[in-house]
Amino acid sequence: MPFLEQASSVSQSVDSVFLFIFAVSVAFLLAITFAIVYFVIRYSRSRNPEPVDIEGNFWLELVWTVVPLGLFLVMFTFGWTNYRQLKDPPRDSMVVEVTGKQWAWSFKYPSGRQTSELYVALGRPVRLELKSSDVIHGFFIPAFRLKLDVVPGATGSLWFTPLLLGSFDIQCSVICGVNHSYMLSKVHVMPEADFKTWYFSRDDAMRHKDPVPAASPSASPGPRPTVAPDEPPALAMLKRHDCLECHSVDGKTGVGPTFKGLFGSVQEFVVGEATTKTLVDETVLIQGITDPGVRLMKGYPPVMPKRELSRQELVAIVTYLESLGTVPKR
Amino acid sequence: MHIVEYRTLIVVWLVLVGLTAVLVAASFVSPALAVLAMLFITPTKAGLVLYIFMHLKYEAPLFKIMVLVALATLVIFIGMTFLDVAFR
Amino acid sequence: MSDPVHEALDHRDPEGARVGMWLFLLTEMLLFGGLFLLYAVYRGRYPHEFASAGKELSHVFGIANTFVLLTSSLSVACCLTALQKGQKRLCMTLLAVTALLAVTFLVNKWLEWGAKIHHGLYPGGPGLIGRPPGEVLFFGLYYSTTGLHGLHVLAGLIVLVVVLGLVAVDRVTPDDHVLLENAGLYWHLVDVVWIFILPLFYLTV
Amino acid sequence: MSQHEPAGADARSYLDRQGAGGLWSWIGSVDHKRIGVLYLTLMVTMFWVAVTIGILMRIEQWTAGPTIMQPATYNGLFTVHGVIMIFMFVVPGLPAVFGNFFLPILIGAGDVSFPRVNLASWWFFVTGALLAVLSLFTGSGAPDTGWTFYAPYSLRTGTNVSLAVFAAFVLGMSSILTGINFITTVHRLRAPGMTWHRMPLFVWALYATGWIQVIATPIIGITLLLVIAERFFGIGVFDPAKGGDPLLYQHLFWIYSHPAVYVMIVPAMGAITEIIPTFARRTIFGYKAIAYSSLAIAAFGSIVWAHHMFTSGMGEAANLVFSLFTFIVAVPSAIKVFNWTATLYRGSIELAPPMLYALTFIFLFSLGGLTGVMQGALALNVHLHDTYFIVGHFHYVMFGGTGFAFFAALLYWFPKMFGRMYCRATAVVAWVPLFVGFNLFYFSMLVLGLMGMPRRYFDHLPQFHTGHSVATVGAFVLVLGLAIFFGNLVKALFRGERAPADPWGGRTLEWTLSSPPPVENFAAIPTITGGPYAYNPGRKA
Repeated sequence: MPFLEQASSVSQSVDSVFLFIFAVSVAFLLAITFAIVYFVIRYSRSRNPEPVDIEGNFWLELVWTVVPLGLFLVMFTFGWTNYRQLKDPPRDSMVVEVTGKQWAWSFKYPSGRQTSELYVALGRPVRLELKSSDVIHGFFIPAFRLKLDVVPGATGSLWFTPLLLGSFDIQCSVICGVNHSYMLSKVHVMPEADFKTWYFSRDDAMRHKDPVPAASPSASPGPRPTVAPDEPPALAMLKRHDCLECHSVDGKTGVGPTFKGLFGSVQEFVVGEATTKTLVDETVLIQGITDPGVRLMKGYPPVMPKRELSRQELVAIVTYLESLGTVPKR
Repeated sequence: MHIVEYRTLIVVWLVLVGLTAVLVAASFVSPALAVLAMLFITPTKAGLVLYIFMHLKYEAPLFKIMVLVALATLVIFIGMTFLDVAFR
Repeated sequence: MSDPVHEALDHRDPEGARVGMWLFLLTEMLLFGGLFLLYAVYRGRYPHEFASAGKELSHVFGIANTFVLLTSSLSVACCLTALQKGQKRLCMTLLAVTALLAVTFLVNKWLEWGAKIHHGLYPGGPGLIGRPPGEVLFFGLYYSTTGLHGLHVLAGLIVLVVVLGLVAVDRVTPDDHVLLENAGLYWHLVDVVWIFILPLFYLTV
Repeated sequence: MSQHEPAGADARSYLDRQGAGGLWSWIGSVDHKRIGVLYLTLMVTMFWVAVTIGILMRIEQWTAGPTIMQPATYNGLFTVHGVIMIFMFVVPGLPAVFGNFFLPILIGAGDVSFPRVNLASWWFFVTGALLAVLSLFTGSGAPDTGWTFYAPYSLRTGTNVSLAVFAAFVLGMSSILTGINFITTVHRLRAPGMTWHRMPLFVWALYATGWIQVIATPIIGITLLLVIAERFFGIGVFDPAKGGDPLLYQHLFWIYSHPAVYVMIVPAMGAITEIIPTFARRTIFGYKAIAYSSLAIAAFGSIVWAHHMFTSGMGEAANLVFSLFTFIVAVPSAIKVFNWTATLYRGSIELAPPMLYALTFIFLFSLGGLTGVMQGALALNVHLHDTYFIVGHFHYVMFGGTGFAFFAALLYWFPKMFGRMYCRATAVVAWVPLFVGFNLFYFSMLVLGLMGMPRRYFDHLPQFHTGHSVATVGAFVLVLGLAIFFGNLVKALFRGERAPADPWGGRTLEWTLSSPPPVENFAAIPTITGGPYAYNPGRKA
């Protein structure tokens, strides 16, 4: 594949199919283009004023039916056999549960540890079990040539063996809402020893630190918020439920309204067809989280997904929002 | 223009009502019988309506081919969907 | 319409008109075919839930409505025969009977849906909360399929009444009866669809 | 072919004032030619709306991060761009415009079988177009699901999906009515002597297309109705929260939408098949192979739909079978490409504008087809699916294919339709930016896709930046070409020279009529005595 490293065991199977079909295609396209250009010049009206009617040629037509058919069947077989390899994970694979939700990935390891980026050991097969908690997402690691849709209500399975050290992009490939293009993550491939150290460390600082220097030039440009280690518990909840993907706590406008000064302010809401002014209190906030379709703040797109939060979480969040103070109205 | 006699139509109607009775009766006897009845009696009933009531029997072959093409396509659509659903 | 040259074509070719009508009916079959596809898949996935939910539908309504539609099919088939034989009054009576049977069907359907809705058995309704997914789907499909079929009955009823009027004013005659024929074809198709609905929903085992 | 003089030189042209004249004599006309022109007008308008949206998206991708809009706007734009381009330009493009105008003429008929249904179908089209545009500005924002409306996102989003889906449903009805009309017309209204094997190949293509429209469109009809029912009543059939299966939505959607791709491309191939023999001055190579390959594409094209779902987690049996069929359906398309090329052999070729665009079609369509073949291979599909490679591929097929065929057909038949000749040099000048811009634009997309750029992304990672910039430059060059192309035709409508009856030396029936054709088409229905592309009078019929 041009401009893209072969970072996993899968990459090669995919790329060999690509190269084969690509070669055949280029040959075909060149032949057709050459024939067309040659005929147009050779049999131009000035050179060849008297055309010859040829209605067809059975054998020629048979040949150019059967030969492509044969080539296509070879391509099909090649594609199928290499595809089958992607579906049989080795028994000793490490199983990681992947959950996609609007708009973030989370990874859960056998030890119960959870991360927002994927950490794997070089040369060690990994099997991913993919689930979605809302709509369809697509789990895509271009450098690994891996992709599978993550369908709610079903569990998908992928496996690979990482072959290159470094960090590689993970992207969502199925449109899943307003921040679809920011549903990004990374897979970090570490030497086995480093991975073990990371995996068995109970150190929180280690967990958030990137254990390998970024080998790939790409960095996630998304508006992923960073939160200090001594964050209040409610802020951690907002982060965990991905609220801060769209809302800010510092007054910046995002996809949704900022939380700063929201509590206690009077805002314009669209309810059905009508627009009303409402005081944002506990009831309004809780309904806004649990059933966002009912009341839409004016000037913002109707993209907020429903969130299932416990009563305690809701109360904690509302209290926290109240503590954010008031700011000037929009 | 072919005229279908009242007699024919009434006989077909009687058969349709009779087949419905059998179908309903079968569904009360046993599940297996009910499925069997559904698989055979229902298409027969639909066929009778198409063939006699809707005059397909008296139309040119084109009409029969058209209906066949559409129904075959529907069967293929359903069948090929099961390639996924049944082996997922 | 501004152009008699082109409009005249509509009436020149009764066989062509029937070809067009049949093609339209094929699209209707495939429209319902999509629903039957969904039915087949979900019944395969949730056989027990479909069976238990199917028991809650009223056999009496289903079978009665089958009888109503089969009879209406007979009457509309007969009214074409009547017109072809030049029995205009009989043809009109039979058309009126067919229309009445269509109304009967719709009233039955109304009562049946009403009873179900009264018990909270509708999508999102209180009677379906907490039920297993298969039963919810069964009712979802039941309402979509019979609802769409009901709309077709309503459309057919309107067509029948219009054709009745056209027969009355001699716009549809023994020599030029393709409109009646096509209206009949449409009505029969409504019947054919119901023939499949009966065992799939009311007699599910 | 009957060789009578250009008929009706003194007869009233279909463009002349009719009845009371005015707008009503157009929007209430049941004349297939006027309906064809009505379709052309509306479709070109919608095309430009969608082109404008496309350019806005390219400007947005000029830099990473927000450039001129926010993500919600961008998601609305690519959805509406898709809906308009697919349902209002490429699907009805050739059948509704050139099919309506030329199908009856090509088979020697006075009109289609059901002229009033034909007009109704145009009105459905207008209604659908209005509803689609309305869905942008009403409710709570433009639909943001992509033109595929995949469940369950389309069920959950608060945007105006219901109205957009209903618009697509109405456009589907328009398409069905056109299909019914064309099939009936071909069966019932062929002129005496016009046997199946004497029909021009464009007619064969329209006939095959008609069947796809009739058989496949109702499936999307019911699917879209169910999405609406799901959004209003929550019936659950596609909603995983209620036990429904979102993949069934995809099946039903593609059962229509894959064959719809052939609704888009088969008539385009048909038009190309008309143009090439005319400018090569010889009969088509392999008439029957081309005719039957249209039917084969229609049939096989209907059973490959799930190749849009190879990465959806579908069952492996389906992956195997659908991949196999996908490769088989590529064969009839390949046959057509070989036949067109062979038709040039020993011809007497004039590289007039329509021919130039037609030959460009072969190149771009082949490239599009070959990139499609790559996706048919399962292993490779895993990497390519849902990336810019797909976007590039279908723009090569739909725009490079259908779009360029539409342009070629427009250049070919414009003098016949409007009785005016455009500037041939300008048409060639327009070709340069069109061809260069097109390849700059969409080839960049292919490369971006190989690099792993996912589609429907508001923002892009830094490694994709160069590719996006090149694509944006290409897009601007392409639009320049489009402006020259359409400007030339609009100018010709008012200032063009009078066109003769047969400016290209065509041999099919439309060239026996005056330009523009008379209201009744033929003074007397012709009797056909030979095949459609007879350049050598001595050869057997």
